[in-house]
Amino acid sequence: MKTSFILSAAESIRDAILDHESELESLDRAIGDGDHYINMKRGAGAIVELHAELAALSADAALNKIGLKLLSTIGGASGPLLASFFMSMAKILKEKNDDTITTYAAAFTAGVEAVQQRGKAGLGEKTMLDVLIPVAQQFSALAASNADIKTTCQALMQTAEEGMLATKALIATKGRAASLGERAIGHIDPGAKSCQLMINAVCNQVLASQL
Amino acid sequence: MKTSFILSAAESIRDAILDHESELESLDRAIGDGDHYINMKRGAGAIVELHAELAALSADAALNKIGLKLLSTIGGASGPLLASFFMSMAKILKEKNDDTITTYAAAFTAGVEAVQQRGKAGLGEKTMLDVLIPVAQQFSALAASNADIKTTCQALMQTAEEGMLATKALIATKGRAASLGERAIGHIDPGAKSCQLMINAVCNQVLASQL
Amino acid sequence: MKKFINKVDDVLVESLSGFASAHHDLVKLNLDPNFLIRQQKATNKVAIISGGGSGHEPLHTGYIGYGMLDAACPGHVFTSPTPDQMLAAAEAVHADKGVLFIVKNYAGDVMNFEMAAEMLPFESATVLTSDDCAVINSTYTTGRRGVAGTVIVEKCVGSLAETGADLQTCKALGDKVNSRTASMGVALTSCTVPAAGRPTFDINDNELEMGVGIHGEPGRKRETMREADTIVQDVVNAILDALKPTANSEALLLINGFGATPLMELYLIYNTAAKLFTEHGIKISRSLVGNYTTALDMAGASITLCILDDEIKQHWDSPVHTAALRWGR
Amino acid sequence: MKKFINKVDDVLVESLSGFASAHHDLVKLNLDPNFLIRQQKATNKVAIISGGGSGHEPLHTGYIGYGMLDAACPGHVFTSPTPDQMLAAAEAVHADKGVLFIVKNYAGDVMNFEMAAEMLPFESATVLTSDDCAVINSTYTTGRRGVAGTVIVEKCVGSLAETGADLQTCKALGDKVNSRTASMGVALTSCTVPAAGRPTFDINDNELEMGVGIHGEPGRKRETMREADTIVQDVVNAILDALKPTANSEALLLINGFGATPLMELYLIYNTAAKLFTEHGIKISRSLVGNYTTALDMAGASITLCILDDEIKQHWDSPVHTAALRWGR
Ligand SMILES: Nc1ncnc2c1ncn2[C@@H]1O[C@H](COP(=O)(O)OP(=O)(O)O)[C@@H](O)[C@H]1O
Ligand SMILES: Nc1ncnc2c1ncn2[C@@H]1O[C@H](COP(=O)(O)OP(=O)(O)O)[C@@H](O)[C@H]1O
Ligand SMILES: [Mg+2]
Ligand SMILES: [Mg+2]
Ligand SMILES: [Mg+2]
Ligand SMILES: [Mg+2]
Repeated sequence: MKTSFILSAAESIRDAILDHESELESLDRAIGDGDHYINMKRGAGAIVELHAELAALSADAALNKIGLKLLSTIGGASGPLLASFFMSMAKILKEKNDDTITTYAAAFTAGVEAVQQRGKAGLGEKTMLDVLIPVAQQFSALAASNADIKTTCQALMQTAEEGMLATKALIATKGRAASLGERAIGHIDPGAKSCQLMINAVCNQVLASQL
Repeated sequence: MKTSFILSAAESIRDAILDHESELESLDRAIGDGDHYINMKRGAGAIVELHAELAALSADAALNKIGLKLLSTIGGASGPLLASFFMSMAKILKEKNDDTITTYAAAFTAGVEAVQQRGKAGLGEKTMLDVLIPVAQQFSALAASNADIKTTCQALMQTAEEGMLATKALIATKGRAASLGERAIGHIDPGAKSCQLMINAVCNQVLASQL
Repeated sequence: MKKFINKVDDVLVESLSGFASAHHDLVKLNLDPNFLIRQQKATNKVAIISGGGSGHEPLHTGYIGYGMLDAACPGHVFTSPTPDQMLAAAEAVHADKGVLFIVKNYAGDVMNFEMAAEMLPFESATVLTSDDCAVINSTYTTGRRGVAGTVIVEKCVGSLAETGADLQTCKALGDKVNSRTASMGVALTSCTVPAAGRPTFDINDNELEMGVGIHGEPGRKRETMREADTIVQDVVNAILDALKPTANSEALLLINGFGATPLMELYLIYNTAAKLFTEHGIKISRSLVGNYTTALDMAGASITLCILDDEIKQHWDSPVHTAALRWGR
Repeated sequence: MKKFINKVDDVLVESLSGFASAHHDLVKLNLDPNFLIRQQKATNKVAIISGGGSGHEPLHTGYIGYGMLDAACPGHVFTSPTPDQMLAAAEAVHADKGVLFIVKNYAGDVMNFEMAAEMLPFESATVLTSDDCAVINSTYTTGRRGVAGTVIVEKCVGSLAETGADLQTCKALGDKVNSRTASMGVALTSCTVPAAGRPTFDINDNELEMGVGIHGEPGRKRETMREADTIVQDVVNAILDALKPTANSEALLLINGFGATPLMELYLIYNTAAKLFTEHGIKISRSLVGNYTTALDMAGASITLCILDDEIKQHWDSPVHTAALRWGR
């Protein structure tokens, strides 16, 4: 993975977050405390501002730095979770030190596992994991079957969207919405939405660079 | 003066106050603190509740008791002023101990003077005195010229109304509205309005008993 | 109107009862006439009594106790108490050194306390507080209103009284503190008097009321809402105008919330106000930030500056033990 | 949104700066990472550190000082602080007896403090507060939220730490106080997060939110507005359900305002709540009424009951000297 790709992906993510201000804000207002958009904007903005510093680093070091920066910038529930995701991903990339889809899938999966560990949550608890876990599984499967990049990206975006939409019907059992019981039903989880947006942004970035 | 007259006048006054709730309330909201109606209602209600006790007293003792009751019931600026009015009126009635219009006019005038003393205010300061002073003057003049009761009552009601309306154009220099400067212009003084209502109620009571 | 109340007519007594019950170690409540006194009657001192309309809590009930008030007489919401309350309270707390009334300068309060003083069977004096510089004092008005600066007067006079100082000395200190204190308030929303059931004034989402009174009385003018710094700047200027402090003055800065303004905003105001006064050569050496003289549920705040001298400083710093102000014991 | 603020992004730092400046005798502020510590570093004691999203003032910064916290880490409004803040604060205040974190039970706070604890180069323990009984604790949730009861935990643990007690003893007391404490809140209006610029939730003029969270999270249910007594009755019942106190229990009753509710109403709530608990055989022997754990400018209040024992009583009564809680010195 090239660091330059990470840098432009960071910008796409930031733009995607900014583009969905009102949606993210109202989702967290409905079943949380209304700050998820602000948190994500603060985090994404901080990463884009790191541009010069990151550009000088290897991809894995850049991802690790991104994780650390998110850790000290976002706060809330999403901060340590996303930080754990990027730092774990960086670790695998560094260990494997190659440029294969299999490695990327393994790194993504390691990131998702770190989120699970940190948040002590799994599938179906109405969190970002309802997007991340299915995407990680599919990513690994597609990588194992040598699917082409375009197919992979499109499939992952689709899965992310499905996972995000699926949170609507769930009761939350982790995070702030867990105190709502039945009242959480009918609302998409804000963290799931922002993860879907980020996956979308990165996949579209990949697709664009394939043209 | 018969105590029974005082008792029914008290009821008429209470009714007149209750009938003008929204007007009194909004006048004091505009240039005061919004409690004048509540104060007057509390005071008038307390007097009506004293019915049995007052009925056993002479007219002057009843008026004095009314003053004392208002003093401990109304509070605010209007409380001590109206209390002073009734207590001074009672004093003159007791001294003169007769039933002439001249005595009533003198008693009323003494009441108004007590209000002036207590409030250290005079004509044109945008207070209840803008009703009370002209009414007292006219009452004395009409009594001196032996005007009949009907003429007297009608004239006093007219003067009270004019005095009340005249406060609209004034800057306040006493009471809570004194801090408003020019901003008080255009609003009738709440205390002037409630005095006009009381004078009206009593005069109508007299007129009705003349029929 | 949404409030935690039952019947509108019971609000005052239920609230006073809750106060007396929560602070039964400090105060005793008498109902009808309504007044509160210290749990332990003080002896050999001037009795300090304050009072006024309710709705400004913790003023005055929250300041009953060692080092401050001996008694407080709460009127109905925003309505001066009546003389029978002051008389009964004075009867309960006077200790043969006379009674000092601390009264905020409003026609109603002045007249009711005046009548009480006239009827009182023992010596009394009155300190009238008039720190609200929103009202430009001129010959044709009744003078400034008493607002949050009253707390400073009550604290200092209360402290002096504990030393056994006589009535006139206590009054003199109160008058001095008052003359060295100026306040001005800003409202972002109106308050709602429970018995009225609707806001006292209408105000738009983009407006503020500069110089508002603590009963929701209109102020200097209705202005457009803007950044806190420029609002604070205007209030600070009005206070400087009123006090004309000499350079190197030392001062107490009080940022007072009107009831619905969060501490976060009050401290932000403090930050700006302290900077501006400091730029003006004033040394802010004492501070107080919080809800000390409120206007029911009004969103807004006032700034009060009191120019200190050694005597005032000593009496501000001395121990106090009341429900709302406590230090040193 | 009408607030006393300048740029939305500067609210926190300007407010913290005002706080530090108003209380410079008590606290020192560090910016970037943001944390506050006592002006005088304490020695030979467990360092007590708390923190959480801002907007609950005076929680936690207002509780820094003798007998309570050594440091506080304020996050952005309603957003947990980040591990670098806790690490820097711990570095500044630890005194070789370990660090005790007092953390309100929210996923974000738990995870950020957890990561800090993992990175910390010295011994630490954590007390998770979870007094909000609006959230019915069941196997499928992350458990109750920490709300106003946190103040009682901080006061008692802070007192114990001053005696030189060790880390595990301090943690044990914190856990005990938490387990004997239950709270529930009611909102009449929503709060408005400055950066969001609009109310977190919509609520009608005839509605209340029963069991609301201190960040404006929805509660047990949306109900029709009604008389205070019946609202208080429901909250008291929920607390009794949660704590199931034995008859003759002695308790501390805390009526906490959310920021925009006047003291007059809080004392009225106290009056009713104290009566109801007393009818239930509980002896209310300690009380606290005021804004202690707020939710910005939310109109509303919470009721907290803490079942006392001799140890808790002793540590509640011991001297404390902070910006928001002070007695005995
Ligand atoms: N334990 C957890 N595991 C995974 N995701 C979680 C967990 N707790 C919360 N989240 C995610 O975090 C999101 C909320 O993030 P954010 O609003 O930034 O933080 P906070 O809830 O602290 O205000 C939720 O929508 C959810 O997706
Ligand atoms: N010094 C005074 N002399 C005569 N009348 C006065 C004086 N001060 C106030 N008033 C009258 O009292 C009225 C206000 O009464 P009220 O609202 O009951 O009391 P408050 O002003 O204390 O709230 C004013 O409208 C005015 O007519
Ligand atoms: Mg959130
Ligand atoms: Mg009035
Ligand atoms: Mg009034
Ligand atoms: Mg949050």
